[in-house]
Amino acid sequence: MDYLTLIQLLDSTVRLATPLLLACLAGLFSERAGIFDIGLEGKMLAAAFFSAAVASLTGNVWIGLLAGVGASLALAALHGIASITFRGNQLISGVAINFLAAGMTVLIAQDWFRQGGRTPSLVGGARFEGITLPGADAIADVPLIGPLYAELISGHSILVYMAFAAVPLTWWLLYRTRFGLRLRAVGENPASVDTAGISVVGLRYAAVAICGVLCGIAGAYLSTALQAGFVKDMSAGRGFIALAALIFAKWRPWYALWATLLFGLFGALETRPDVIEAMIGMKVQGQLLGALPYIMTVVILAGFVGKAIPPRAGGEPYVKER
Amino acid sequence: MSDQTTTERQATAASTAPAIELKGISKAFGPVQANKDISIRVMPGTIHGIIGENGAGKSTLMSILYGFYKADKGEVWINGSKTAITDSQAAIAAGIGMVFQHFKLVENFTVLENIILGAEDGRLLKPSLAKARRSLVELANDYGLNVDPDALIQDIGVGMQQRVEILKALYRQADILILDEPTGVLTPAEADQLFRILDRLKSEGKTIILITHKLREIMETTDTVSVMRRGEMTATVKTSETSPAELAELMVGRKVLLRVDKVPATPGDVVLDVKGLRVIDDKGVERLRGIDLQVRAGEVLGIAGVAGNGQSELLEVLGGYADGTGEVTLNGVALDLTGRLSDGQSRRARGIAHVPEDRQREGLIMEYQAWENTAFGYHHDADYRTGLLMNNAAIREDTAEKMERFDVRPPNPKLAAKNFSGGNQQKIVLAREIERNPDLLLIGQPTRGVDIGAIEFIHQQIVALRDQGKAILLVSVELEEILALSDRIAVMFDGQVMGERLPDQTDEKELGLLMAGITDTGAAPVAKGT
Amino acid sequence: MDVMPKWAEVVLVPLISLLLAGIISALVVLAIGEDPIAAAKLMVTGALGSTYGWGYTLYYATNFMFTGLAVAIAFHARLFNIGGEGQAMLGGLGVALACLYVPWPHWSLALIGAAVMAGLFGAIWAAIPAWLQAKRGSHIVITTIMFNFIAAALLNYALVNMLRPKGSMDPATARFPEATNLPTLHDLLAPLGIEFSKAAPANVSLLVAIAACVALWVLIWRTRLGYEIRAYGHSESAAKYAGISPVKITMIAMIISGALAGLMATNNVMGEAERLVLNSTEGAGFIGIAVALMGRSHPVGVFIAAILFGFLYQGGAELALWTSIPRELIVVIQALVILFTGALDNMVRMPLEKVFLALRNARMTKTGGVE
Amino acid sequence: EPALIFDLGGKFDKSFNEAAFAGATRWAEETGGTFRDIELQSEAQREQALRRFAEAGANPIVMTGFAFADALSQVAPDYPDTKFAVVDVNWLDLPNVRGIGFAEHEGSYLVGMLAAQASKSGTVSFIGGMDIPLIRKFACGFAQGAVAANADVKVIANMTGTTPAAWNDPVKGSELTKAQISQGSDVVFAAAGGTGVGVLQTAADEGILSIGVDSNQNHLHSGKVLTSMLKRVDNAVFDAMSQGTDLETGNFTMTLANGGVGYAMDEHNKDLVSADMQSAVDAAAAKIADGSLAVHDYSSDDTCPALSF
Ligand SMILES: Nc1ncnc2c1ncn2[C@@H]1O[C@H](COP(=O)(O)OP(=O)(O)OP(=O)(O)O)[C@@H](O)[C@H]1O
Ligand SMILES: Nc1ncnc2c1ncn2[C@@H]1O[C@H](COP(=O)(O)OP(=O)(O)OP(=O)(O)O)[C@@H](O)[C@H]1O
Ligand SMILES: [Mg+2]
Ligand SMILES: [Mg+2]
Repeated sequence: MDYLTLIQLLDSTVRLATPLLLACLAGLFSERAGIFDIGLEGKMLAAAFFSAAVASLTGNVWIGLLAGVGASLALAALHGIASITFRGNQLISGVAINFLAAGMTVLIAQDWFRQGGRTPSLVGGARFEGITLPGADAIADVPLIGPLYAELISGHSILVYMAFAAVPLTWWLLYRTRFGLRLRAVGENPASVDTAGISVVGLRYAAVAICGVLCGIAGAYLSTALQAGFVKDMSAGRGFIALAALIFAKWRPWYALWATLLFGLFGALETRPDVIEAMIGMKVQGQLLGALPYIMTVVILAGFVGKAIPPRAGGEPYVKER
Repeated sequence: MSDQTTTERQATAASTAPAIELKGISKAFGPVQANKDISIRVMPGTIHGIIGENGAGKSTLMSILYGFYKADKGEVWINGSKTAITDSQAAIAAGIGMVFQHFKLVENFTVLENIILGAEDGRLLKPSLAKARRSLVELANDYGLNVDPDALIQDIGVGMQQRVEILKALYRQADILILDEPTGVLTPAEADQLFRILDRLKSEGKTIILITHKLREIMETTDTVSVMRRGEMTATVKTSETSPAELAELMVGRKVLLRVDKVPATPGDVVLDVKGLRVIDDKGVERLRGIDLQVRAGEVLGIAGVAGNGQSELLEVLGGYADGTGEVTLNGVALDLTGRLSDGQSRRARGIAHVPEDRQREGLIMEYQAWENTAFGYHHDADYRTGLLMNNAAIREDTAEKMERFDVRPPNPKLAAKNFSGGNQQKIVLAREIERNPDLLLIGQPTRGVDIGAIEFIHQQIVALRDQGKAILLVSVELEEILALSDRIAVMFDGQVMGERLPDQTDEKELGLLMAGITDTGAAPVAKGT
Repeated sequence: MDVMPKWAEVVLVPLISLLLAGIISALVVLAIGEDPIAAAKLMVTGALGSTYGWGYTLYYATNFMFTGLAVAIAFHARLFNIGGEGQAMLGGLGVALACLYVPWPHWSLALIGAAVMAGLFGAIWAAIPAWLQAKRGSHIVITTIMFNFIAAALLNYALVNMLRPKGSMDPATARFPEATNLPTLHDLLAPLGIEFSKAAPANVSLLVAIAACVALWVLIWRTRLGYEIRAYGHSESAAKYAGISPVKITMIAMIISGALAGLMATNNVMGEAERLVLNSTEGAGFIGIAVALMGRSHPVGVFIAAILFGFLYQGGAELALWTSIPRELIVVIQALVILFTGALDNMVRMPLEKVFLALRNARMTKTGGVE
Repeated sequence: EPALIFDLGGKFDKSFNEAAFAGATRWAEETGGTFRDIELQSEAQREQALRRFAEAGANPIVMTGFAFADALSQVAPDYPDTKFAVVDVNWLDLPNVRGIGFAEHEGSYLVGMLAAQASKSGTVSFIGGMDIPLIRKFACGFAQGAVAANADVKVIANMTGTTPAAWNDPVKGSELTKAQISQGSDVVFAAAGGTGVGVLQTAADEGILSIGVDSNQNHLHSGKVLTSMLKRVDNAVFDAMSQGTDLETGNFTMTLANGGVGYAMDEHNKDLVSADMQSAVDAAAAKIADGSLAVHDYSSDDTCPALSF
């Protein structure tokens, strides 16, 4: 594999990892606060639709992004009402949200655009374009660093940089601020937070809301940055992969980065059977190639990752009086 | 009432106002009336005890005072002014601190993090942590409350955890400290230290409310004491004007025998013979470092020791759910310590019954009904099964009988275990383990958190079993209990047996030294076999 | 002590929740410019108004019973098996191999043979994640998700490269021989003099599914194994104390779970399609999660929830057939049903409990009794 | 009243279901007639929809997709008075069924030639949706055409996935396109339903040429879509509906010769296809039509001379 191929692979890795990373961090906030969320997929999908739809209607992608985040927040609020206020089953609520998003996006898309559940293609300002970082063009021809900087680091959309910046930010928020301390505590032992006189409900809603915002950005990234419009079911299971990455990452921000990058790399490799063939020296069956990322995940999980201990209060509603 | 009158009142009544006055507190949990119209006054600078049977409503009342539960009716007055305790934040602001029966600590946080949680200064943690670290040093100096600020809660013992809870309250500058069954998990030494701290706090003018099942603690430390029964406050008396017997009677509603009556043991053959038993835990730490002991038929061998010195592992390995090495025989036949036959079911088949230390985590399935718990571990026994099925009818019948005999209240086999109070939960476990007619009974902490009426009953059962000729291995951190029940006492320290004593030839002081690893000769303990 | 009488808990709460889901669904229908009452009528008559409708409703319900039970038994051991989809796919492969390569003399024998293969294949597909969980600590939620994808690739390979008849465009096996075709409810009920639609696909595997419900009920609530599974699910530490092996329970629960998911193939592959197609499971494995959750992991609850989902599928098909309402509406209605009956049930329960408590207190003060 | 049943991909799959819908709509507009239609949700509904429409008196009943072959062979004999037309199936032998197959390999061959000619890098590529024989048939025809136009051409082929989700994953389509570009491809042919939306978009963004499928997709990115491989499902449906209850039954194959497949030329791509290119392709088309040039059909023996899967 030559250097440029490697750069291309990593470039693809970054793009594929970005929505996973955002969704994974979203899940991290929610689950660290004790609210399990298998509705990442649905929130992402709803955000993908609403951001593309509103961007297409207004011609402004930033308004689209806001709409996407808003839609995701609305579903997050629903999850909050079900699992925090009414102490419902968090898994059921998540499943329902996934179905709701899958159905509603197409229903509304059909109602608004009559294009079979798609939005019109986004053009110009209705889309996030890649950003060329300063000096990228200038050093593009410098060996080694040139391609690295110009191809791999530069040229992504603003949302990618936001996603990567979200990692240290999440870490800082969780481990260096009062809010983070309380948020982690409420996922481990909500009674400790309650007896300290802090609202368990308030904290959990805050966490769920952050989750909504991040899922919203992830969805908007899919439809307005990676793509130029919404196609039904376009989240294509990424919410579940993000969830897997979250467990893989043992609910930690930096690990989440590595886990999603790994999944991104698997996805990128899948698009380059020639590289895999060159590496292992034989032709890989198409179907095996498709299954490879999943097989690799299982192997890594079984071989190298120890037991992942979820937040202790995760999944259980906080009930103090019956 | 206007602000002005409040302050006026405060000013005039300052010298005489009670630190806490509860007026007509009522609280129902669904259909259960946990507190009925309760009123109580506690004067500043005193230690006020509250006693009562399991489920009497003590914790509920205190949780209301601390703002954890909301009362249905009633008023709270602090230092002479009516205070709305809307939540714990309000209680903390009013100078109240509470150490709950079940600690409210975050297991994977450090001590320091737990202490500042909810009482941080500003949005960033760094300054808060630094400040807490400084005041922790002060508090440690002032009260002798030493803890490692950077240790994780899950890595420190319950005694330490309790210190953290107390430090939490003091860090928040509590003037009123509520302690709910603080000594249930402490060793005698730790308890003594706790009471010294309480005295110290009292001398500083702080007010303390102490809930406990131990009458001795009430008599030794409190100034006044209230008795609760079935959600009501039945009496409040000056401690100096009452006696343990009277308190016990007030609490249970009948006369209670405060001493264990027993005849001398007549030990028979060796039932359990342990030689060189070693256990290494998941983290690779050697928890048992070569244990030798014997238990004979018809005797109680009491294992004394500070919690965490290997007693739990001893019970676990004998009970069949930890692996060990060494030589253990039961009635002369070797026990499998690691292989296929080293599980709990094989142990039961061999005639070893086990009342575990933690009834809620191990002894019971809290969601299971009483009858299902009665079969727990014995569900493969012939009389509890029909083929592959469970013989539910037989188990239920058997359970009803056992509940009757052990006075489990309510005697309803279909009630889930979690709906029984601690004492009654313990009776369910005991009934199950004793009634299967074992050769050897392993018992850990038989009366932890159990009220006095139930303690009396449980002790009687243990003695009766001994008199039937069973071998009993008793583990307890309550020296009093060990002394009262044992025919021989072995003291464990750091995974080893420090020595054996006879109960009538020793006392708490000598045992206490052994528990600290100090032998007769005064020399530090030498590790055996290393 | 329960505040509400049992009938209120098991009948009233779900009914009111369902009603709420219905009302919101009606609003959605209204919003897309259709008549909700007509739509509801169409769904009910379409799904329940004829033996034909019932035949389809029950056919779908059969699928969901199997996958719902699969998720439920795993839940009892506190294992979240998201892999029903993949296990059902493998079950299909098992059925196809059994039907295509064994010359069965009679459908009854074929059903037994195919069921064994389906269960076996599904069980194997669940056993690997179970083993990885028990021995290596690999989180079962991730591994079962991964195994869904791997199963899809495997099935694709088997159909495209191996089992597809030469020259056929369709990535599907050949039709199974006549002798393996299962009798439909029409065939089964005709001898009893009951007229049942000939066209509907509900077949004898419905009885297998019902038998599985009963068997699972017995297993969970009556057998010693079920007792151990539940005990382990409630408390691992207590299970260890009682000598219940976590490894054993994890393996057994997942094997039963996988086998049940695999058994679904007797309905959709053997009973309906009578050949194995690429997309035979159609997400039934995921619906199974909703069914198990709504049914509170109790076989009776799973049975009822499966029928409810069968009704939604068949009613939705009728709706799509005779109106221009997009099929996604059905997905939305499903979501609302899951949401209200499954996740927001406390919204209904809490006020109801208050009502019952008030009634009870009123009664108590009247009679002056102390409980 | 005729009825139209779409395959699981749904009415608006940007692919052949949508083409079928377009044909039916055209028929309705031109004749003022009405038709019923249904989008299937599950496999079991194939037979159900067929029977329900047949019982309700719909005639003819048109359906799209090879997956109907099995259900139709069960249902058709039960309704001898109803006529059925099925797209992508032409091997059933039933008196009341009109089977319409397409020679996708021929159309793909032509766009393959165009691709190889338009390519400056000498590398062209193919992106399929789900890995099934039909899609391999497209890929194989494409590769043969490319090789025919330029013997040194390099053809890259990728499939999006193995589940139905592969038809609706434009993000992955986009990544596959970028991966192919990095391997040198400068013309990409997508036969991948909704995934193709991502392929065409990315090709346009990255400044390479793309080729649409089934319907004429040249307009999607005017001046950036080289051409589209046409599969006139719309015509097939239009014809079937026009013939009404007198539908001519039997098996038919829509080929280059009878205008069933082809490539699209319009104002959007006229600057992209030079006269030379077009004449070369048209010459090949004529030869294929008269039988002097045979394009290998992958589905005939599951092999492809120009590409390995
Ligand atoms: N959170 C709760 N929800 C519902 N009911 C409760 C709750 N806590 C306590 N109760 C009920 O209130 C009664 C009083 O319980 P409480 O915990 O106050 O007893 P206690 O006196 O502290 O007992 P113990 O000595 O065992 O600690 C109990 O019998 C129980 O039925
Ligand atoms: N959250 C709760 N919901 C319902 N009942 C509760 C709850 N908390 C406590 N109870 C009930 O209150 C009673 C006493 O509870 P509590 O936990 O105070 O005492 P306990 O069980 O004796 O505890 P311990 O054994 O630790 O002393 C029991 O009947 C218990 O079931
Ligand atoms: Mg208490
Ligand atoms: Mg207690």
